[in-house]
Amino acid sequence: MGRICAEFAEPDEALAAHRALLDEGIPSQDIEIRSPCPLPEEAIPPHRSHPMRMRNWVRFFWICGAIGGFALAAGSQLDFKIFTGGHPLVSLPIDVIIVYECAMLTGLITTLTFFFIETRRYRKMCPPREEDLPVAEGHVALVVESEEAERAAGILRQRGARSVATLAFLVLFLLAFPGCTVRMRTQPVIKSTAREGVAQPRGTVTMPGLDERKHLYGTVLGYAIPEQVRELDKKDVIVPTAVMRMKNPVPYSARSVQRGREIFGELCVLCHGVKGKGDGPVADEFQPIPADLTDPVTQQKVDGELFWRITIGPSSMPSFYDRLTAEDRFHLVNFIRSLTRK
Amino acid sequence: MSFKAPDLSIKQIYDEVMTTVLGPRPKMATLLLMIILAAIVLHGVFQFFRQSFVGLGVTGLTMPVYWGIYIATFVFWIGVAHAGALISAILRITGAEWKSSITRIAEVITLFTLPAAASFPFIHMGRPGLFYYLIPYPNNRLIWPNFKSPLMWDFFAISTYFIGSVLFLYVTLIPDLGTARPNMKGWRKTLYTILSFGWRGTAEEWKRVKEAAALFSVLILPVVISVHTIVSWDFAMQLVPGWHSEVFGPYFFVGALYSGVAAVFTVMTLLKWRCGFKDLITPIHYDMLGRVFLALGLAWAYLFFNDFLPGYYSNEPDKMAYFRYLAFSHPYSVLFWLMFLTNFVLPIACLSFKGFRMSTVPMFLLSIGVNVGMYIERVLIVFCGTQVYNPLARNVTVYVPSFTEISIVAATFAGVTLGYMLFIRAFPILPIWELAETKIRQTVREIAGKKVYYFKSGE
Amino acid sequence: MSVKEKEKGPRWGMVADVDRCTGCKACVLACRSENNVPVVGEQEVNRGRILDWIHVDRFWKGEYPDVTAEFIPMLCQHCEKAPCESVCPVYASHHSHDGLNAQIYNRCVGTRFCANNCPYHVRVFNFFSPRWPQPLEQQLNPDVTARDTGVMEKCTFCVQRIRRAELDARLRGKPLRDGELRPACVQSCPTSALVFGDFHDPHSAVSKTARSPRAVRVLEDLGTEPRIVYLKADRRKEII
Amino acid sequence: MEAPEEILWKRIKITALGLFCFLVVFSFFLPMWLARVKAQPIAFSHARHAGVRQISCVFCHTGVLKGDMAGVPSVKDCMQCHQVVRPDSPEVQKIQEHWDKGTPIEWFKVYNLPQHVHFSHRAHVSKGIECKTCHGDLTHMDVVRREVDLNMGKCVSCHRENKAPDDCTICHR
Repeated sequence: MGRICAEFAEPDEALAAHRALLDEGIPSQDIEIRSPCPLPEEAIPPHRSHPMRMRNWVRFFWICGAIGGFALAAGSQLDFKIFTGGHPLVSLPIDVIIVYECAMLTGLITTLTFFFIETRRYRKMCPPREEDLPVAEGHVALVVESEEAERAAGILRQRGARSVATLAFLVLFLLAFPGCTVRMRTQPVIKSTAREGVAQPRGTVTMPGLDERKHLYGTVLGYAIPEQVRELDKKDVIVPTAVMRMKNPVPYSARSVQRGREIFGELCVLCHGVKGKGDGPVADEFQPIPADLTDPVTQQKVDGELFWRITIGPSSMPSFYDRLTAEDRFHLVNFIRSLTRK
Repeated sequence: MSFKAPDLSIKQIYDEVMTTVLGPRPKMATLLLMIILAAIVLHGVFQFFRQSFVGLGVTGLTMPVYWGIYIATFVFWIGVAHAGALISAILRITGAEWKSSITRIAEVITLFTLPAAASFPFIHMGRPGLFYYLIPYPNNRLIWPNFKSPLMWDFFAISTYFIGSVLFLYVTLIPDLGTARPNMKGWRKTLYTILSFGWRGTAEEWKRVKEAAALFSVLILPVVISVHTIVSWDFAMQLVPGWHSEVFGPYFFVGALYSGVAAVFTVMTLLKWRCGFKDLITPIHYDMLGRVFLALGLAWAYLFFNDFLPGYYSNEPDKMAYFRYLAFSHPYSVLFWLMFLTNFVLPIACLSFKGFRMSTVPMFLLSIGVNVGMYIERVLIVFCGTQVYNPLARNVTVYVPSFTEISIVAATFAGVTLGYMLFIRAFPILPIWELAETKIRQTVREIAGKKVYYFKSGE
Repeated sequence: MSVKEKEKGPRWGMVADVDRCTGCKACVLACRSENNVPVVGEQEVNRGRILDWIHVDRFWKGEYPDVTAEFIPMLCQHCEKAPCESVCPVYASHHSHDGLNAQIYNRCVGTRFCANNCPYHVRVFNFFSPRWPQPLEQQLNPDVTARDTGVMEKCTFCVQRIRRAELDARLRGKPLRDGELRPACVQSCPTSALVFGDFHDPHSAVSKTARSPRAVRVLEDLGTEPRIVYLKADRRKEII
Repeated sequence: MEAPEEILWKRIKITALGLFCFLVVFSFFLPMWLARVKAQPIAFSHARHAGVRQISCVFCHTGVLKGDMAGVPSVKDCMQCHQVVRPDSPEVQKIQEHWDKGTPIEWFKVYNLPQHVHFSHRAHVSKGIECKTCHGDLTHMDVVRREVDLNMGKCVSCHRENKAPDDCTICHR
């Protein structure tokens, strides 16, 4: 099997040579014409005739594009139902525009895709070679690939044998959407509303913040200097007489006990245990160990003293003066009473 | 005078077209011009970044005028970009044989002006870094863009048109790249090898490339109409008296074709002078395209009149205020009447003479005049629509573009010119295969002692 | 928006009594401090780039010497069929479920389409990044996003107050009472010219006052169905 | 000796591969690196406190039930217990230092919402949404990782599942 290529300056000469080859009995399938412009089709018998279906594919994908466009427009509007300007959620007159553009875009891309597919259908995906060429300088060439190439070469002027190639199509641009997660976080918004952006006076420690304070989570002290805090954390419990005499302002009731139980569940249970026995999950870390609330020693204390102990925290117990309102602390007192009452 | 293909062999056509690519190194003056253009572009880019970091306050935009020269230039560039579609699609569909010298010139105008146009919405945005919010893709925010917004239609229309016209240009460029590839050296060889996609020029491939070109022509023509209609809808959909007009769609479209053809004339003439396509771009081309030019000019004038008449006739106060502002208020009346002169009076008066149409220099000047006029028209529409007095708006100042805006606009002009200059150096600017095909299909017959040229139908 | 959709929740609205407005601009200041509206400075205001979500328009009536001024507080009208909403490509401007004309700043890309399409000219644009000199940043309302450059903003009917009140009411288990919820401008109006409430509730203060024969809406013939009702004795006058 | 066309093909392949790697780095690893969790100043173990010792979240993050912010415990809150509990451990010594100097501990905030998102812990916790829905199961984490990616899609889909309002103004104001 030999391959030869002959070049001609003018299309007329090439067509004449082509006719001469056919007259000499070389089948038309073996001759390929390479020209720099389309030659009249009736002058050349088909080299290899493959049906051209580009048009039908474009019609098909045009319709697909229209459907896709509608799905995109209507689907996205139904996905996140956002109303604008008094229009219905899916308004056909408006979506028609998107449908139209999508259909056209698909049609255009399909045309190019099938142009490539159809011109390249019978070639391997291999590197382009020197031989995969039309002929230089606008010449017209006849490429003959046949058993009788030698004889054809005799008829034409002899040239070297050549072959074909193509390239892979790079569709990498789809990957070019950079991570959109991060962009939202670093969006330029003034940081003044940020918690950490609010400057803290020197030598102070943070106290419950604005929101907590607003919702009466504790005494409003603002920023506290550590020494003051430490003074409040006195370990010698000297209960003021006023407090000792104080009567429980929250009457003992099921509701009060319930509220106390809630607070107990959040803050106290980890030391004092579910039953108040002083056997919570972290109880063994504290020295002295947490008090058994059901113990008569505790229960005999008056309401005021219990309240005060919760407030300032005796020995190893933390103070809750800023964590609980006075009312909540009395709820707790009621809850402690309920431990033995039932 | 009927059209006659240039009297050249295929080889000669090839040589003449490829002079721009394979010819001698550009002269110092050309290089200097390129450097200056590149400097203007870089300055524009710098100004854009400055604007996006500092804020849009660096522009001259003030309260009632939220859309300024950026949008005006955007509309202008979109209009010029219509040249490609008009010449390649309409003329291809109608089988006008004289198109072959002009098609690619026009398509390349689209190739560069459309990105220039598409960049303006981003430049105009307050937060250009977030442009991806406009792209409809499944995202982790679970929210989509609003398809009810004319800007989304713009996004779809412009991207469709851009993709379509680039593919169109590329498909018709493939055969020429393939033809020229064996003669190339260096980086051009690499480029041509990759882009020509293994083109060989067999009869099969020719059949397909012609089919693809026909399909592209049919598909891109309606897209082109939709593009400028949608751009006009950006204005027409709004409750601004000067903009809320039903005739804006066709008015903008015809205006776009008008400025597009004017741009083709400008580029064509420059190519003829600088690159020496003396045999390929002839006065006949000027005459033929000049007729199209004239028709478009008249159509534009008709639609301009149509926009104005109903408001005037019915004494609609808002519209009348707008037109009075346009035609008689101080900063804009000069521009308005200049536009009237260069867009309507001069072209209609001159183009109806064949002698004028066939002469290069006057046509060149006229085409520049029309483009200036069309630019002014866009500027007037965009500026005056919101600037016109409205008791609810708090008008304080008249909008004047700032230095930043002007330098960014200038950068796109420089960028388009630079891009075109580089394209000419890199690729054949005239379609070799179409010229050769015209030549082959041409038949001569003598009737009554006169040579008559006619063409066998392509398909 | 369908009728069914409308039935669901409250439809917040406002009544502005023009005859009671004295033009003191307390509402402007209250709005400024509630909503972190930046001060742009003298130079920018001279260029027409003033930032305010509510402003008081002044119109002169009569011939000299019998001249009287008429004040009309202008703020976002929260139109039922708002022209600004449809044109936003990213839903930054849209209709919320309770009929507010919402503006989402972080979604806004700054095309300024909505500002062009607003017939009331109440949308304002951040031309520069607002600067808060050192101690002033501490007065910013943490419930409202501070806007950066390139973002459209406008009156939201103090949506942060509405949402917080709704949340409080939900956790409390009792519905919101009429008059319990007031935007900053309404709260600060010394002559009670502004009333805020739920139009959906026929017994609310706004519904009652809106039935007054003096009631009129701005640019009603555009079909935007604004949600702010102005009360004005002389209805034939200039704008309204 | 390779043919020049094959060298070209090879170059194209290498370029494509390089481009691919570049895109992978910029679209995947760069965001990951930017959103990384930095080291905490003190090796506090949630697994120890919330896991083994079963201390409820509310004990330290006091704002959860009452306010929008959950809050990070102050130095004082730590010292309340750690004056007594393991005061000799090196990590507790660090807290002691802060306590003595009166300086706050600069914790690294792991779950950081953007400034334009308004989230109320109170609204969610009172509706019975568990902490681990958004913060992951912290009872097994010595060092807190960002186990749940809090993006808008996560919020929106959860709101839809639980029939909560998905209006934009619920979070963005």
